[in-house]
Amino acid sequence: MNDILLSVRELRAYLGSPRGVVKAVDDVSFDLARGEAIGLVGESGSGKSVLSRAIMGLLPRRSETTGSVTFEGRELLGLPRKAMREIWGPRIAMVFQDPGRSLNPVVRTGRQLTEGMRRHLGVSRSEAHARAVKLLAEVGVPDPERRLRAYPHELSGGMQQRVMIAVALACEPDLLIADEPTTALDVTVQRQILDLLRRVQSEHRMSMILVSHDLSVVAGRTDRTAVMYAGRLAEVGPTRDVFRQPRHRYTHALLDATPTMDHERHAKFPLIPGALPDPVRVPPGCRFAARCAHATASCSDPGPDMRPAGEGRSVACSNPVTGGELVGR
Amino acid sequence: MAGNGTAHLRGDEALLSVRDLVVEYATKGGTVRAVSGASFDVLPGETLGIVGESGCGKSTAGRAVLRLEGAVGGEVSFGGERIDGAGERRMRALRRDMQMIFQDPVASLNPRRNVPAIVAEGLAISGAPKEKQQRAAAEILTAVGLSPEQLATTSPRRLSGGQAQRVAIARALAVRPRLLICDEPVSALDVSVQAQILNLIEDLKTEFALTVVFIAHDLAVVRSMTDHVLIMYLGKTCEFGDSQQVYDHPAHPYTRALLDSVPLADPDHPFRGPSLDGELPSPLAPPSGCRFRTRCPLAQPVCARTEPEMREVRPGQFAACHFPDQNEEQQ
Amino acid sequence: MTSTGLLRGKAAKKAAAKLPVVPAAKKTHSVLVWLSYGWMAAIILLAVFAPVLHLPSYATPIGFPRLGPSTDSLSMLLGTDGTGRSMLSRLIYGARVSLVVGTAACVTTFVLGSLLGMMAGYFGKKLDTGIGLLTDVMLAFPGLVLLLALAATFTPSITTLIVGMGVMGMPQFVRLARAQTLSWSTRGFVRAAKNMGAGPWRILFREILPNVLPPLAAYLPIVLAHVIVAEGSLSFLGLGIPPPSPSWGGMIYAGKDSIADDPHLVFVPALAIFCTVFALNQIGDHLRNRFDGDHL
Amino acid sequence: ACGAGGKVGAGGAGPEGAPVAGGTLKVLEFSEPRTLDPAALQNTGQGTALLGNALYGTLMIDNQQTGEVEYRMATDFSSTDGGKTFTLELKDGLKFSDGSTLDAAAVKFNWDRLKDPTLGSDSQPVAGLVKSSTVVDPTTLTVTLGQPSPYFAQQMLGSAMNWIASPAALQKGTNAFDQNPIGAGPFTLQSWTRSGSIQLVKNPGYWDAPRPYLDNITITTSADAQQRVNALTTGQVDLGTEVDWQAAAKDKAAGLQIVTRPFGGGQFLALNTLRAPFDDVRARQALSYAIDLDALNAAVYSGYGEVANQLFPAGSKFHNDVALHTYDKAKAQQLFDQLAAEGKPVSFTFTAFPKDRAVAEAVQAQLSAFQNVKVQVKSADTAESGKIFGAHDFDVLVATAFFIDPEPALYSAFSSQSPRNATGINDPRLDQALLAGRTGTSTDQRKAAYQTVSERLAATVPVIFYARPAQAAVASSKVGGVSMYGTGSVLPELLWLAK
Amino acid sequence: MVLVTMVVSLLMALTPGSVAEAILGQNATPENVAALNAKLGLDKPLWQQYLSWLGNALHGDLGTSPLTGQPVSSAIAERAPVTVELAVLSLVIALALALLFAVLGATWPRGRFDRFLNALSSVLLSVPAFIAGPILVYFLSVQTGLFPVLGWAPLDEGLGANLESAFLPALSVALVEIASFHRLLRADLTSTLREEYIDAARARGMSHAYVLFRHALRPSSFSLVTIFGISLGRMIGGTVIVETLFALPGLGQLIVTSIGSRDVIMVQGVVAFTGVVYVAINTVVDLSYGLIDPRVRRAVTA
Ligand SMILES: Nc1ncnc2c1ncn2[C@@H]1O[C@H](COP(=O)(O)OP(=O)(O)OP(=O)(O)O)[C@@H](O)[C@H]1O
Ligand SMILES: Nc1ncnc2c1ncn2[C@@H]1O[C@H](COP(=O)(O)OP(=O)(O)OP(=O)(O)O)[C@@H](O)[C@H]1O
Ligand SMILES: [Mg+2]
Ligand SMILES: [Mg+2]
Repeated sequence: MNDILLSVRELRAYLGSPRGVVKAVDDVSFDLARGEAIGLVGESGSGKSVLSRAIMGLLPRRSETTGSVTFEGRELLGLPRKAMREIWGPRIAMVFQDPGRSLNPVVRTGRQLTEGMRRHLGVSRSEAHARAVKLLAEVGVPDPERRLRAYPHELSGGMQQRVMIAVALACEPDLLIADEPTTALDVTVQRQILDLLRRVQSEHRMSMILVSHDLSVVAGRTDRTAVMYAGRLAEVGPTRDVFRQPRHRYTHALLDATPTMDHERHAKFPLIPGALPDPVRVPPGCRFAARCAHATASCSDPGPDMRPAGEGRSVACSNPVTGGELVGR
Repeated sequence: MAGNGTAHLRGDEALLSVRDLVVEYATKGGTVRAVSGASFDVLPGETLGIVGESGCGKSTAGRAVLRLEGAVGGEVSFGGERIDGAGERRMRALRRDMQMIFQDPVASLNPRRNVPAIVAEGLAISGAPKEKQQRAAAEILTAVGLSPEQLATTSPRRLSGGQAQRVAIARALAVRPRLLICDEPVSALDVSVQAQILNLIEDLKTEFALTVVFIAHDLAVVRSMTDHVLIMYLGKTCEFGDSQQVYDHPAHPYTRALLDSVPLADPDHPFRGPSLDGELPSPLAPPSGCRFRTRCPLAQPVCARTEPEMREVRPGQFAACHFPDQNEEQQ
Repeated sequence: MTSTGLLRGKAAKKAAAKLPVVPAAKKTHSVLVWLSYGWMAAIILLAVFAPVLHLPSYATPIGFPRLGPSTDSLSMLLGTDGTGRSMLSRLIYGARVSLVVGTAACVTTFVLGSLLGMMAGYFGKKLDTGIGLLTDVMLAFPGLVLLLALAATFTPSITTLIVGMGVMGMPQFVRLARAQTLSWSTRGFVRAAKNMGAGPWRILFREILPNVLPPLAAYLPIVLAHVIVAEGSLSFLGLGIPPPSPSWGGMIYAGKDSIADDPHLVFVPALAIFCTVFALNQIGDHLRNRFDGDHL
Repeated sequence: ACGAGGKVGAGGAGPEGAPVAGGTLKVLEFSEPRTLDPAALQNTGQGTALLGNALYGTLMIDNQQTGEVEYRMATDFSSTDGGKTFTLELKDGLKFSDGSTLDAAAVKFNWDRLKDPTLGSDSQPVAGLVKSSTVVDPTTLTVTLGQPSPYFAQQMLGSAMNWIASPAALQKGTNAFDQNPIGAGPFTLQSWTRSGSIQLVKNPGYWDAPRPYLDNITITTSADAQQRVNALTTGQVDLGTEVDWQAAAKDKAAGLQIVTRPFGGGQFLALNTLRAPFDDVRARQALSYAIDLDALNAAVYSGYGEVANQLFPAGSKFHNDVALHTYDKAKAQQLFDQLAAEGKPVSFTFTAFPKDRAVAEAVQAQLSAFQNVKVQVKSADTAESGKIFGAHDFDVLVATAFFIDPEPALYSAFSSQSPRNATGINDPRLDQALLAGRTGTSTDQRKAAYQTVSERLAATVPVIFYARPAQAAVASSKVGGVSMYGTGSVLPELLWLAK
Repeated sequence: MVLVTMVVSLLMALTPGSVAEAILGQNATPENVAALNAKLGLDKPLWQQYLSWLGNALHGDLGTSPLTGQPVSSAIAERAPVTVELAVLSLVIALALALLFAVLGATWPRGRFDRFLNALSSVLLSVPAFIAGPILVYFLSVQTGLFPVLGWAPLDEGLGANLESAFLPALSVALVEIASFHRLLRADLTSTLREEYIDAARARGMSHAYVLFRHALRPSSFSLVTIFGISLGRMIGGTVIVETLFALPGLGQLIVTSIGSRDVIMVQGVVAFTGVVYVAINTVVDLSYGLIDPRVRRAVTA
């Protein structure tokens, strides 16, 4: 199914802030096929949210984007708001990080769930209601009739996130962008939501961008994984390959630093020294160079390009990890 | 599960001992029993982990020990001294021995004061001279890996999460406590920063001869940071024991379910076991008997009637469950 | 499944790559801000140095009443008022009264109101109920009666005006401060301070106060404007500052019947009030941005 | 039907032709009565004269032009013994609006009642002149005065004594009376919303048919000068009383009719002669010299006021040339300095009731140009008048004494025997002249007496007259029959509206 | 409430002058004043007067004004509708305009229009009602004759006439309120528009107006409702200046004239009445928090 749904090319999204221009997303390119799930991982502040919002076209007022985002062959960047409103909902939908904050506390869940349907599908009130009941049942909300009349605060966090997913699914979008959908939730609920997302994604033959800072979340739920660092993609590839054989030094270090169940008691955790570069003044070349043990002069000047590295894989690293170094894992 | 009992307490040598602690909050919907009869103790020099889902009362228990939350019942002893009834004055002195790092590091720093002032607050309250305060603040900031000069004029709002957490640790250590309660010290942080902070806590623990209570919900972190672990559910204790033993052979179905839900960074084995159904019941109306029974795959009628007590299932491992062995068998 | 070759080398595209240009933050208001500082500085300086400015007395007529503004002489610059006194001189001397009354009443309101509100918010329980009752009583109480009583018992003067208006504005601040304190006192750092062994007063003043003050201070320009204007309304009831001392509010009031015939009697002081209010707002916004800017 | 009105003068004219019946007249008054009790109504233009006339009618009036007494409900009120006793004769068959009879007993009841000081009636000093009265028959009442006063008829018709209310209604208590006031006037009360409006309807049983011409009168109240002008000029009301010169000038400019009478006396600054600094005549003179009445007029009335420099206006039969006031800055300063040198500096408080604030401020402004004189302005409420008037607790305040016939206004204001002598002036020659003016039986006698009064006032300066009163009725050109008696008391039964 | 009236009577006692003097006017010699006081029962000690008033007031009898002889309760009943209508009308006007301003401003925040509106509200803030009133009268009545200059047309003269007579006074009061309403609402609205749920609603493809009115407005109206309540309470106490200017038979005029003539009984009655109204308004405001935000509702009902 080599059917490209979304294609992002050299996308740059710069935001104005009191301290200067934040280069939150800087030259990002990737493709997403129909029915495919891609995981977007990276540390906090690496630009995952800005990237998702740039694709949506929901960036803050003082911002500018260049490059291109084509959805089904149609350029989304620069599309007027009016046209975007036809895409938001029935074509692309988004699930936000914190369900508590992305549901309007003063509007009943029923209305929030049905307003999109009524606008985009033009269905009647009662039909929208019926569909909403079905949707809630599908995302595993018990007693949907009652929940539709409830206000968001009357639901638990997990239920809220299920409702948010139902809202996103309401108009049967082709692409679902889930920005850290489980970060605010408990492990047990996170597990449920992740299972749910994967299920609806494959059942509806939807494409999905699953954003998370937790590598483990992405690992079992996506077909491909993109690792992001300081506004750039470090590496893109099939999930299995990226986790089994990380090529980029950053991916490697990140996997290393992730605590595992079999870590020895009271032993030191492997570190990534240093911190993310200041997004206002990003260094030239590879942005990870300053924290990388394997950096060379060429990393900063001219710096690595995104290069294909095997089947469906590309890496932007001058000194990529080779197979033999992966013993520790 | 979720039962009570004190069988797992280890007697007099404990530095901190908590018995049948009950904490309630009056809320709009009624009274929430955030902690209802939990007991635990910490031996000097050890690290005790407290694990559980959000809202199970971990933070509340930690705060109640420090008397930052009025406990409704139970006994708290520190170094052999009963402190649940201690006067305000005695408590102020005791607080210098028991310090807490709060869940949200950024929120626990006053945005309108500068970092050195925040760190020196404890000394300032005890009336130390200005000069000494400054020196001590600088020292301790260096110890947690921050540069005192650079931070001298910085408002906490401009700190990154990791820096804020370091400042919070520095503030707690500035008064040289014996016991440090860390409430989810890394849950707001990125993996790379998380590792730095965890290593720092390990280092400081040795350097300052600390006894640590480590509250977290990240099971992987708890396993490697702690000696003993206490699993909580809806304000009650479920399981207690050596952390590695508990992880390897969970006796309580809840412990098991928790471990099964942890996502693994493995594309082929995303989880260790099956998913746990249902959600945390409302703390306003907890289920009768064993509080976990509504989600427990092993639940029997007896679970709804009788609340299980903590009992030893294996040497040094205690669980509050009517069928701990079945759990084991299933595995 | 995907699209390998599509990701072309960056070098090849580098020359063509168009970088987004984020428009610089609008600075347009900075001119206004400086004008505002200038205006306030001018008003305060003029008010302070009024006696050495060789202005005609604000109490003595210099010409025919209700002459329009003219450029003939400095003292006639803004014309004459209803009794033939120099508007310019009255405006400048009026600034003294208006600013002194305004600031002092604001400060009184602010200090007392915030203090009570913070205590109510922090200590809660009985104290809160008590202070709540007090503010309700004050809100329900006709301020007019209070002012009348004050004016009648002590003869109207700047002090009674300040006390009266200060007390009348208090309930609002009590409420605001209480709400702010309630929200701040559940913050982590308050708990942390408690954990450090800090007593309630220390927490109130060291931890909560610095956070409660800025949002409250943002209301000050509005309150100041209200006070300056209200002082004029009081002239309506004979409670204003006694003549011949001028005040802006009083001047507006005195000229109110001549709006159609001699508009300058009203518009000159009204403009002064407006400029001051506007300037104070701008300055308030500016200061807030400056100190909290990095927080946004 | 227009009198002289100072610089404002007479305005446009009313409609031509004979009166037409019907219509609702909208009237704007200056102030609202406390209650409808005639005792609480003031029979002046500034007061609530129109309302009193409408509800209670008039016993008699004085001719707007000649000043002669004309009888209305009374047929005669004269004295044969030089003003010691008077006999009131009433028309036959006068009926109150509830059908009861208006007889001599009712008149006696009303007049006796007015003497009660606790009623707070403005007319109490006039009513107090009556020592006793006797009902001779249902239409005859004899009245004995405490002191002969040949011109008592002119005095009483300008007071509430001219209004007779039903004794039975009055006895029911204020609240009941206010809801249903019973008089024998041309109109009766329909409704009264306090501070809102008073609705009057034609009294079908009015004795002087076919009057009144109007079906209804609506009275509203506003004390705001500019708003009164606005309401009149926009035609929202048809008739208003005006007490402010500047407002009257604006009305005139808008082409409205201005009806007034040639009043004597006027507004003055009353100087308290009972205490320092104005117990010293030089201080009073200094103040008088210091004040520029034209400037005061310019400040207070925008120059539209009529300055009162003589006690009687040019056309009055009592007119004399004595100047009450001379403006002389140098003399004023000299006196101020002299007094200061003696350790009696002229430093005083101007007690200003709300309506007088502009005057007070203007005086203060003028005096600020002098050395050795200090003025403070203090606001006062009418509720403090007991202390202020009763206990003479003031230095300077604004008061008025204006009249068509100088009796009793001048006596009441300046005689040492009068309880209403605010300034406390006690000058035997002035007293004597005032008494002569009161008891004099011929115009010449009286004119001579008032010449002396003028001279004494100029010499002793208890008050500084600064302007004639603005007591005008202002009406749109549709309103016919605007005429007044007494001190600006408009007669509602004569009013009519052109179609 | 008791406290309020007590303080009022105390303060009134402190002020010089008395109702007797007001009635007597220039006849107010000490003997006459004493005689009248005796007649009116005002010669008793203050606390006795107050207690007997209070006792009657608790039984619903607010007494009778010694000045006008009118029962206080009927005086209030006569005036209150005017003031209430005026207050409500002016607040509705202020609210509508402030809403318009804030919504327009929040649609293009920091834009030219927003800044213009901010400046405008600064202007309004510095224009007191006693100036706004005459200016409005000049343009809307004298020049164009659209509205009456003064006076009050009660409802029984027809709604049209009634609203016409109430409009100008209401507008003059509203102008100042607009400024504070606008400021509050704008601030709250801009912060609400930054909330994630607004983005979430936009991401569902809902139109700007829909998002603004359906999603943003309600959560932004907390401070507004509070201030609204306070303003309403304050206005019920009397819109003195406007009532005087436009000659409206409202409570404000009543209390001012009563204070001016030291009619303590009337003042106490009015104050007690406005106090009760104030408490009622507060209750309604508290209840309306629940309407605005269901999260609060539980607290109210539980
Ligand atoms: N509205 C904004 N204005 C200015 N800078 C912003 C804004 N939003 C985000 N940024 C900056 O853009 C960069 C990328 O932020 P982004 O939110 O995309 O990170 P993220 O990867 O989603 O992090 P997290 O895991 O914390 O959600 C950060 O440096 C952030 O500070
Ligand atoms: N201040 C409070 N008022 C009312 N209820 C509270 C308060 N703080 C906590 N609770 C309730 O008490 C229970 C336990 O809360 P606590 O914060 O101790 O949980 P926790 O285990 O620390 O959760 P988390 O992992 O989210 O930090 C929860 O149900 C919570 O809703
Ligand atoms: Mg994000
Ligand atoms: Mg917690």
